[in-house]
Amino acid sequence: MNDANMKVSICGVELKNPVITASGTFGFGREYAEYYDLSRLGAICVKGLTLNPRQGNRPPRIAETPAGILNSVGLQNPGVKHFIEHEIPFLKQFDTKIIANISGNTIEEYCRMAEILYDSGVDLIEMNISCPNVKQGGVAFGTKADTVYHITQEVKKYCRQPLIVKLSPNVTDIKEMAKAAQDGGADAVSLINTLLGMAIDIYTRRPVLANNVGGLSGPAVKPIAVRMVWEVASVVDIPIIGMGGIMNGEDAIEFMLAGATAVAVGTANFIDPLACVKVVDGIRNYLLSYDIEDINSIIGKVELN
Amino acid sequence: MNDANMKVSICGVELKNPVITASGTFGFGREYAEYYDLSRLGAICVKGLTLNPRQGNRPPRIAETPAGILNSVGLQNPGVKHFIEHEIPFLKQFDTKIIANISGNTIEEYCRMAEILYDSGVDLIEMNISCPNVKQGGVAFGTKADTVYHITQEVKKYCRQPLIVKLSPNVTDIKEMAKAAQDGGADAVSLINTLLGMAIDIYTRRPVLANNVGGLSGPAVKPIAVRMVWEVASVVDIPIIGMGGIMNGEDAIEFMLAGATAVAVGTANFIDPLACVKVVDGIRNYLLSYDIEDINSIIGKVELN
Amino acid sequence: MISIYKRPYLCTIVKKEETAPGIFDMTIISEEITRQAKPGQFLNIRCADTLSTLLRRPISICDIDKEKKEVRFVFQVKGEGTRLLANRSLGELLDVLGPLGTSFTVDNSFSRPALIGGGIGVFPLLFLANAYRSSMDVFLGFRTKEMVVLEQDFKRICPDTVIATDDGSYGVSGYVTRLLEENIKQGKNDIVYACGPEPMLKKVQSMCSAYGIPCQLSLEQRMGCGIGACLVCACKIRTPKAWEYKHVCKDGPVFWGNEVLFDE
Amino acid sequence: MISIYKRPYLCTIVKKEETAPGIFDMTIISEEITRQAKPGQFLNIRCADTLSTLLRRPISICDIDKEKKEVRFVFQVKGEGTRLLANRSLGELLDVLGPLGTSFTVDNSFSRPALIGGGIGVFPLLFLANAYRSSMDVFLGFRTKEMVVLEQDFKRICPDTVIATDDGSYGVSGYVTRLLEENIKQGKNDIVYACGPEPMLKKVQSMCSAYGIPCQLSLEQRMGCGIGACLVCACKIRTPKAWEYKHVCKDGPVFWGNEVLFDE
Ligand SMILES: Cc1cc2nc3c(=O)[nH]c(=O)nc-3n(C[C@H](O)[C@H](O)[C@H](O)COP(=O)(O)OP(=O)(O)OC[C@H]3O[C@@H](n4cnc5c(N)ncnc54)[C@H](O)[C@@H]3O)c2cc1C
Ligand SMILES: Cc1cc2nc3c(=O)[nH]c(=O)nc-3n(C[C@H](O)[C@H](O)[C@H](O)COP(=O)(O)OP(=O)(O)OC[C@H]3O[C@@H](n4cnc5c(N)ncnc54)[C@H](O)[C@@H]3O)c2cc1C
Ligand SMILES: Cc1cc2nc3c(=O)[nH]c(=O)nc-3n(C[C@H](O)[C@H](O)[C@H](O)COP(=O)(O)O)c2cc1C
Ligand SMILES: Cc1cc2nc3c(=O)[nH]c(=O)nc-3n(C[C@H](O)[C@H](O)[C@H](O)COP(=O)(O)O)c2cc1C
Ligand code: FES
Ligand code: FES
Repeated sequence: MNDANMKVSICGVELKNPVITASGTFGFGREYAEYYDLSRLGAICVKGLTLNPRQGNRPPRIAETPAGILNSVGLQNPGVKHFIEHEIPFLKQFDTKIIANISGNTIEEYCRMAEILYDSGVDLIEMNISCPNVKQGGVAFGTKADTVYHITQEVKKYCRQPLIVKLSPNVTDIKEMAKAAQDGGADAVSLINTLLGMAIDIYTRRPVLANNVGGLSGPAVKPIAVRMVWEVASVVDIPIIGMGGIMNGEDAIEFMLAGATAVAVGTANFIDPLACVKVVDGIRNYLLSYDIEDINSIIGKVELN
Repeated sequence: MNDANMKVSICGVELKNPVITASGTFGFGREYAEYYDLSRLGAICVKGLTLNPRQGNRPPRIAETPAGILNSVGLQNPGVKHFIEHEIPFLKQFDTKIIANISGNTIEEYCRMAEILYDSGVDLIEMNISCPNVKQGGVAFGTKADTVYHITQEVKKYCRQPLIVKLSPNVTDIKEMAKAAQDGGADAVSLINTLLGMAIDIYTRRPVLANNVGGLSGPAVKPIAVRMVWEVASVVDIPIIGMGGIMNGEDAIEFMLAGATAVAVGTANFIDPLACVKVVDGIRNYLLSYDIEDINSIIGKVELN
Repeated sequence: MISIYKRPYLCTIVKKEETAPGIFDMTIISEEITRQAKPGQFLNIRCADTLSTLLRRPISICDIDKEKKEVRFVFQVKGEGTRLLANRSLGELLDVLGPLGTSFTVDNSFSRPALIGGGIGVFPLLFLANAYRSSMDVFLGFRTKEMVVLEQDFKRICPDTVIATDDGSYGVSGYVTRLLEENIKQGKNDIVYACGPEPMLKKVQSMCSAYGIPCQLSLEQRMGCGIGACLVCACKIRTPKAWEYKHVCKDGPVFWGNEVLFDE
Repeated sequence: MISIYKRPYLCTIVKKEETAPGIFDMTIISEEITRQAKPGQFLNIRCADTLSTLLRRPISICDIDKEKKEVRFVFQVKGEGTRLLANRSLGELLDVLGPLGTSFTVDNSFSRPALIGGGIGVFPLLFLANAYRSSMDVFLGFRTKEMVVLEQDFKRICPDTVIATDDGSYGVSGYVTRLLEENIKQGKNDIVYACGPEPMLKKVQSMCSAYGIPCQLSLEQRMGCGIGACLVCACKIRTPKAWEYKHVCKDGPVFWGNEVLFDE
């Protein structure tokens, strides 16, 4: 076999390959554009946006943990309007899809942002209802099924683009949240956001993060993320974007077998700025060596024991 | 300083040091007794017991994940009566405390086991309401606050020994579960049990575990466990036994600063059979090098930023 | 109570050679292990001090030299753990737990044992062959010619060692079990020792049972502790009425053929 | 659009020496890095290919040799990452991202710069000292005598380099900031470059502001990506009205003293 079809479709938006940058780990793409042609990506999901600019939390904002990191950036960003004016034109140079990741303190804020993004040219909107690093709202939206349903339904009204709901893993039953998102009208779900964690410096006796707690990501969380993707795949019909600890093509395939239509790569970008394109290449290699003509044929194809 | 006080007390039961073996990782102590004198341990928490013998799940029962492992033993054990007859006499040779870890499919089973253990000579009972590896009951008991309250209240009626409730981390709000346990009459809580996870072999396209999913433990989960211990410490007055990824004395201190009165060491035993005693030594070294006379003086003493 | 405790040993690596593609032949020094080891037992090796491979890896003892205090083992690079092990350098210290598990029953009253191994299953048989003073039959199966290892080692002990390759590129063509069958059909052997992939073990088990010859099988299973405490390495062992889960690391890896129950 | 992309370089380690207890002086080969590097910039180094230390570690460029294509850096073993880096062997390939960040402003129209460094902060100053043709003052502070490093390197460039130790066991006793103060009180320097622990930087900042001398400070912060994308390495930078979070890895590590806002 010479080549395999890598195209996947997320609610009508075709991605040239299933690899997306995970929100908050890729800025607005500018830095990584110095390392490779961003057109090689399936889509770019940008840093989490809020209605108004935010400074984020005090530093230190990162702690290293076994096979993972904790972060407490706290959504530092220049606001959605600045994004539209200054970042979208830059991103539009590349032949890839743009996903705006939005966060709010109130449902109204989310709706307002969806409205503002209406004519912005972004291809998809990812609604982050699961950021553990902001005090008001934030994670709370993502941990109760009725709230997930309600916010999805409201925000959907203002969306021109397909709406992806990003789920929090800090819940008893992720299936319920995914179903609520689907019932509320979500076009896709993405998971997982970070798990709430803490690291204490035993010499200073203080938490390493100025914010005391932060979100855990990286390889450490992969088994939890794969399990959740698999669980969600069993209860929803909408596409799933899987993420959490993906470091290479094999990891991406694991998520796709579990039921993800596309995958996002986050923490890996910090270790290797070329991580995303290496994941693309790794997926292709897997397909070629197993004579799989179309990547879509493996989605959700894990065979249970 | 020449020595430091390492004694801690869990609801009136004095442990010579805060290090306990995590249930299910230490069998009934026989194997590790070939590696060191079990009297060096604060307490031995034995393999999870059920009313009747159980064969457990099909193998493979273990998968390695980044900085962690997934297990799906499924509570293989000879039953509580066999334990009392054949294992307690062995354990009683050692100058340490014995903790019986019990699991059931129904509240009645838990109560029956507490009754059977009444005169058994075990020092503490740990009620596992959080094992993700059994189909009926199991994790379900540990994920709803009212059920936690109810089962604790019932089982407590039959307990002669102090009752430790072992909490599941697979919940939205661990504080609620801990409060429910305390309100139900628990004398202590222990956390965390394993996080539900999955690993897929992308070459066979099957889950690595015959049981498809399993419980994640080891260093990978430590930041989550520390965060949960810290959260629980802020809402309950009863002692906390902290665990999840403890590999050395430093890790143990981290849990104690977060609020744990004692700690349990699980997965580390597999990597180094001497892990528990090394944790004891590591704790002592820390105390000595920082001139801390009494370990109790550091419990919960993390200073927030 | 026990006065001398077991412990993991830190053993210097003194030999390392890639004897076939991805197959490494390694020797470490350990007086304690050579003193205790019996054929069929295994080591549980911490391949590297890293979180990437948390667990130890079970590897059979391939041979020992009591005088030189040398413990030899041979392993195939399969995943990350064995890859890291293969990268270790001479002179480095390897963290080894063992010898662990049950051993093959070495009984010189058997008139002619047959040893049959497939792939990585041939490695522990060398130690067993060395333990027998009697004459014996040795059947070793490999995938293809370039994967053949330890041939000379076995031939020194048993000159008639027969090598088979699945693809016929070396020695006899086909599965080794066929060779064993011819032998036991003719009543040549009164005990069979087998180590290798499960299909091979099943075949040996059923053949030996058909011809009424005792056999010992060395099983494999994913392990946690390696010493019998965590109960993850379960295998089905017959009981008078049905079966129960025993554990490969402590009750095994060597079991009598008639005890073992394979899943379909 | 950009045609030549940046990438992490795999650089051979050609020198490694422990020049003080726990302080390693390492040299790697990289034509690309020597070509691009400016004083004050740093490298983001993958200390080892392991999950135990997932993140890269920021380490300043201490010096470069364009002809030999050598990049030198000096680091103190602090935790697991630097421990693993110190364990790397000559001839091995190191995965290095860089040069990263802003650099010190080298302007030979300054009549006499002062360079002041404390502890691990002295390392990047060597590259800076090398970049100046003018005469200068160099003040280096160390905890104690045995931690003094790079003395000869600095003295080759600036013979009057003054060493101070906190405990007085070598050179001048006390903090280096006192030495700098005497100097600038006398109007000797027209620019100050500082790198070291935060209390030292604060002191330099307030002194320079008091005496109306421009200064550049090299900041430190825990990093994720090292290239400006993850926004974790925040530091407070003054704006006309208040302040905003800029990022040490991209907007820094070198900032003008009057821009930087330290927390109390
Ligand atoms: C008693 C016993 C003796 C063995 N003797 C030898 C020997 O002499 N030479 C040799 O080459 N191999 C031997 N094996 C197999 C060897 O243990 C595995 O090939 C090795 O563990 C693979 O590790 P890895 O990190 O390279 O592979 P990975 O697939 O990355 O390992 C992932 C996990 O699965 C486990 N695992 C994978 N394959 C096996 C397997 N076949 N058996 C048990 N666990 C496995 C690993 O230990 C690890 O925990 C033996 C296995 C057992 C149980
Ligand atoms: C721009 C810059 C330049 C530096 N230059 C040098 C140098 O030339 N020589 C030198 O010895 N050190 C230098 N440091 C400090 C060096 O980065 C840390 O000592 C190192 O990261 C510690 O890693 P570790 O794994 O040994 O320690 P650990 O404490 O185990 O590290 C845990 C985590 O915290 C981070 N961390 C810990 N201390 C620091 C610190 N002081 N600054 C930033 N991150 C930290 C680590 O990078 C890692 O992510 C520099 C730091 C920065 C920001
Ligand atoms: C530094 C950092 C910042 C993040 N910021 C955001 C964000 O703004 N919005 C969001 O939805 N997720 C954010 N995330 C979560 C990631 O998008 C992703 O869900 C998570 O990191 C798991 O993937 P990974 O393990 O590949 O990193 C952030 C993660 C990190 C590490
Ligand atoms: C193989 C294995 C078996 C376990 N069996 C039990 C059990 O029977 N009862 C129980 O309460 N917890 C059980 N656990 C959970 C541990 O007691 C502990 O809560 C968890 O492993 C986290 O600690 P660790 O990271 O130190 O291993 C088991 C864990 C492992 C790894
Ligand atoms: S590996 Fe732990 S019991 Fe066998
Ligand atoms: S480290 Fe990522 S922005 Fe500075």
